[in-house]
Amino acid sequence: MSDERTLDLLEAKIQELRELNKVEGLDLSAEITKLEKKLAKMRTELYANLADWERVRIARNTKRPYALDYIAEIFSGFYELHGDRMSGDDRALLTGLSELDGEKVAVIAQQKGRDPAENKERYFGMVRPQGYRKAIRMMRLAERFGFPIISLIDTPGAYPGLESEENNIGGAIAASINSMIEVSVPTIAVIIGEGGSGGAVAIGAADRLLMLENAICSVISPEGAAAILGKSKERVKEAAAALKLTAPDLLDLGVIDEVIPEPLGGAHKDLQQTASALKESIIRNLGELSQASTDSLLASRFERYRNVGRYSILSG
Amino acid sequence: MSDERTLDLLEAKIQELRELNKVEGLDLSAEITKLEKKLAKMRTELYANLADWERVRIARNTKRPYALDYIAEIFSGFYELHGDRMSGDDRALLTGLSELDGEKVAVIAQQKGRDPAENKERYFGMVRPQGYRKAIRMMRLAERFGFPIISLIDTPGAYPGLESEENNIGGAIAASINSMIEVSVPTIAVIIGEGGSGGAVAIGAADRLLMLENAICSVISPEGAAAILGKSKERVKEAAAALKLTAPDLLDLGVIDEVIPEPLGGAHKDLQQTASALKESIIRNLGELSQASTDSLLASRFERYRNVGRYSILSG
Amino acid sequence: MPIFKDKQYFRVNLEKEADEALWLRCKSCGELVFKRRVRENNNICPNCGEYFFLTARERVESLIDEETFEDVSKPIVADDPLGFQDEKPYPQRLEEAQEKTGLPSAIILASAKIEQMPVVLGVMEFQFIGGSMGSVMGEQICHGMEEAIRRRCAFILVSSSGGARMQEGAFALLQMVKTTAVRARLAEERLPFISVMTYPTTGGVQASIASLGDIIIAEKGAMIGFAGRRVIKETIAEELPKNFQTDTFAIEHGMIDRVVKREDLRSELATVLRFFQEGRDE
Amino acid sequence: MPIFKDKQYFRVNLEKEADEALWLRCKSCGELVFKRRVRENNNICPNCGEYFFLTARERVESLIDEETFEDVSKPIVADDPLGFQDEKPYPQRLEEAQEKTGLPSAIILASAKIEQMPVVLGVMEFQFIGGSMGSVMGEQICHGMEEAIRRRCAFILVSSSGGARMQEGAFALLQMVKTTAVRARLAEERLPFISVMTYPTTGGVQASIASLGDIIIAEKGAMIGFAGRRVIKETIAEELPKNFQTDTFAIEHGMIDRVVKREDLRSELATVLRFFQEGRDE
Ligand SMILES: [Zn+2]
Ligand SMILES: [Zn+2]
Repeated sequence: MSDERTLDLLEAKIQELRELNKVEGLDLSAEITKLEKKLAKMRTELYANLADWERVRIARNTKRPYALDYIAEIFSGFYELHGDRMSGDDRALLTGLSELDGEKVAVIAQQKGRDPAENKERYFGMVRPQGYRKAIRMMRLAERFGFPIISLIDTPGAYPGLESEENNIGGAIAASINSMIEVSVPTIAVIIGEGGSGGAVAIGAADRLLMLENAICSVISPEGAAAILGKSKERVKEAAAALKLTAPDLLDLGVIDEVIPEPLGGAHKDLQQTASALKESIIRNLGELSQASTDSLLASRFERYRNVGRYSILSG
Repeated sequence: MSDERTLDLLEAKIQELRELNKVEGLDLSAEITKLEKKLAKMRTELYANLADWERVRIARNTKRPYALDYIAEIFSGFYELHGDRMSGDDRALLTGLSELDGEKVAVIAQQKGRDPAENKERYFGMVRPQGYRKAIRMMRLAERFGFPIISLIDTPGAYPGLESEENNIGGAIAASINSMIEVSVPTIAVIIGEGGSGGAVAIGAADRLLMLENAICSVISPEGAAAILGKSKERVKEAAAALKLTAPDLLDLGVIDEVIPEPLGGAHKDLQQTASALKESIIRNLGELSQASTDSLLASRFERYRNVGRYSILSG
Repeated sequence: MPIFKDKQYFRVNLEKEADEALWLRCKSCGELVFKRRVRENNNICPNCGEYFFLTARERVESLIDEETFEDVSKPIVADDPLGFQDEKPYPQRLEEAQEKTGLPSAIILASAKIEQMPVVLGVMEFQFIGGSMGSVMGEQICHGMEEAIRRRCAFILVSSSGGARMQEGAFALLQMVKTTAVRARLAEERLPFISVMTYPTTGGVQASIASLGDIIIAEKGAMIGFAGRRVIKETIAEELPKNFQTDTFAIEHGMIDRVVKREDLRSELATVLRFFQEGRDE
Repeated sequence: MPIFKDKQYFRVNLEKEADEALWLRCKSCGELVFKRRVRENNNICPNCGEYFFLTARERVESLIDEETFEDVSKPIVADDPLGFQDEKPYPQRLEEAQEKTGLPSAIILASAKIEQMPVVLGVMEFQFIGGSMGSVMGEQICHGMEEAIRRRCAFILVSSSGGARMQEGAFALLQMVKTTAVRARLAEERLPFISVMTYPTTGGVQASIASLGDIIIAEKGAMIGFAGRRVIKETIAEELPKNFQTDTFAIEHGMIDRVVKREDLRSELATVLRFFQEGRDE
């Protein structure tokens, strides 16, 4: 079975043919159409059968659109607000004000880097305590002014390091979850790439939890899970499957509310199309949430999380 | 005019005479009584005429009782609660739960060190951002459980250093003032030693502001004020007088509510007596505050601070 | 625990099984010590003071007033919503943990008294799949807090957990939110939540409910932190300080209120409870 | 300002006095530059981009829509409650500052519009005793916030201050509390407070009202911090980083939201105001 790289090569060839086709007297249209169809078919095959591990790879693909890419497509302007007012400005978690479909919103977004320099700055999207404390500040600001909160999740997890532990990363995540629970405005969280464990949950405890089709969300990375068992590549794939970390799986399990479709091959194949589906979903969900009074919004949120989990009742 | 050291020497001599007096057949009682009277008179003269600068010296006297000394005398138990839940545990600002006259209270107290090691640990009573953030946490806890807040102020000021600025000491003070203003339980602040500028105000914005007789409170240290002008010793004393930083001055100005008397020579001459006066004052003030509903408590607090200041209205 | 083997509804009680061995050898000082004396001494070596591991039952016993134990847990056991299998299927792993610990899940939930003061008390059992938090533990913690609200008393949670339970995937992760949501209700009711962190309190448990105590007490020797040492070393080659993620590290970095010796924990809890017990207008 | 010399009640207006000199020499690039061009360019050197000092009047002018200025300050001037004297009596110092700046106090308080949006705007004048906050400034800031509440608009405070005014002692110190108390009212009313920090925003101003903005914007080149460099060096012999207490230091350490060039400040404020202006249910 062909892999993504092969398909990309084929696509490039087709593009070359298209260029050639512009030369007068040379008509390759029929051949090009055939090739295009073939490519489309191969792509469908490849991605329709995507194993969970492949989804992990797509979710982590460095070509995949990141939060700022969607923000640029979906929102009108992003007025970034920096800093936790206490000690730092985490570049892996951005906060700001923006406008969506004419409505003012507060945005909390995890952001990975595109190149080594940016990844150094953004810690590969791994959030430190300062990031979660900035998020909490944003939640309070949003609450004060009645801005709904949109949070875009894309992190391998909270940053595991000495500095993080010294600044009580666990306590910061707990406080962030607590703020998400208490904030009296509508909240929508979208997992756009990686939803890595506690680092994702911290800003994911929303009224609606949406997921892009190829995003993943897991309590532990497949590598981490595999490491507990053994370390072979196969085990990583097994773990990826066992963890039920894909969007369709999580929808089946009732953990998320909606899967937002991506183009074949993943969001990076067509940012506009993905962003447009994402935008539609956010607006629709926000519209529904905005109907509710604050009291019923908070009551529904409580019910949602009070009841999450699966267990069996023992017969007495 | 004799200084404190001379008087201490005389007192020691009298004590020696008292010991000698125990020897059978030797009756020095009359002489001792005379000397005692003389000492008392000299002490009265010395301290009754205390210049402002001498008050500064008493307020900073390393024999002066510190917060923990009063806490041990006044409260039944002090259950210290550590840490700001974010990055550190400032040892110059302590927080805890305690009991005063049968009522549970929250205590926030600035604490200096007695010896070099303790002073290193406590930064000579200079509070860092972590200290003010711990204070804020305590205020929230007190509010949740309805504990009145007693804050004991004794600091040369917030700690001026790189680490402090990196952790936004100014922002932490501002946030602490804000919490003091918003907290919905009765609050009493007592300046027991040095009330140094913003570092004191941070936990001083209370419903009642009390001061020990020889405590000081100033926007700038006399040394700092003198430095602006020149650096001679005389200038420091002048500055101390000009700044109106003593308890009687501040009572005259209407800035504080009450001066708590100290024994002649200062609180260190009789901890029990000072503590007992302090205790009486706190209990009485707390009793008055406890009469009010939360709404009227907050309204009075607002009025108090809304109206603080002195200015002239221009004729139109 | 024969009832349990039938997977019938059962209640935890604190009656001890007969101890076969009379003596055990302390790993720390190497001395042979009389097992009963160790038990009576909170599992602390009477010779060198080393803390032996406390089971959840033993922990409960060490904290509460005699004969005040009442199991108030919900009669529930874990599901296998993911159909999770690693070297063995999750249901088998659960069964083995149940056999080993005699508990239906990784937490005991009790109503009891501490120095005559009523509490609802949750205690995690580390030997039950690393004390990991899955749907059952999350539900029991919430149920415990709601029980505390009904009884107008404090809720105490003694954590001993490696974090979220991998085998329950996203459901485990969301217990962080669930417990936080109910914890907010307890706060609204102005009832105290005392979090006790013991060895180890890490991962998703430290990053949610355990860090949200009104008062957070760590047992001496506790390990407290979010990420595991291994993960940190793999992610970033950093030299970690000697006391990394210990009780002293936690107190120095402002994460907890107090560090308390095991032998003092009961009286410490009583002290805290008294602050919230009396003189309140509820 | 003849009215002022009589200590009569007066209002600030933005009409400029005639400029005697046509040219000035830029201290940064050494070029002679046409003074009017500098003025029209927000006091930025048209040759090298160096920021010259902006007076409070010039600052107001640079930010608001033309002909929307209305002085809304209270007709008050400073008292001398301490009878303070150093090399000169405080009243004399005040008078000299008033002469020098043409202002009754260290703050201008105006109602105005920024890109058509109404605001109440306070701007500190550093040349008036170091922009220090005494009773008058505290009262004007509070009055400004209350005026914003009455007008249902945003409050903007442009800080340029060395801190609390020594000459007013404890009264100055308590302005930190006073402004914070009224700021809480503004928050209850859900009206935005935008704090703009310029060179310098330090001491008691930075440690109170200026740090309590919903949004905190620093002008490029601002100095932001609590303790002065001298005090820090005297207290502890510490090597201070090059960018200590600069705008970049403040943003790196999470103290502020944004750093904005002087020439962009007006449009930046408009952007912020628009977020709070429209689409709200007030
Ligand atoms: Zn031993
Ligand atoms: Zn120039």
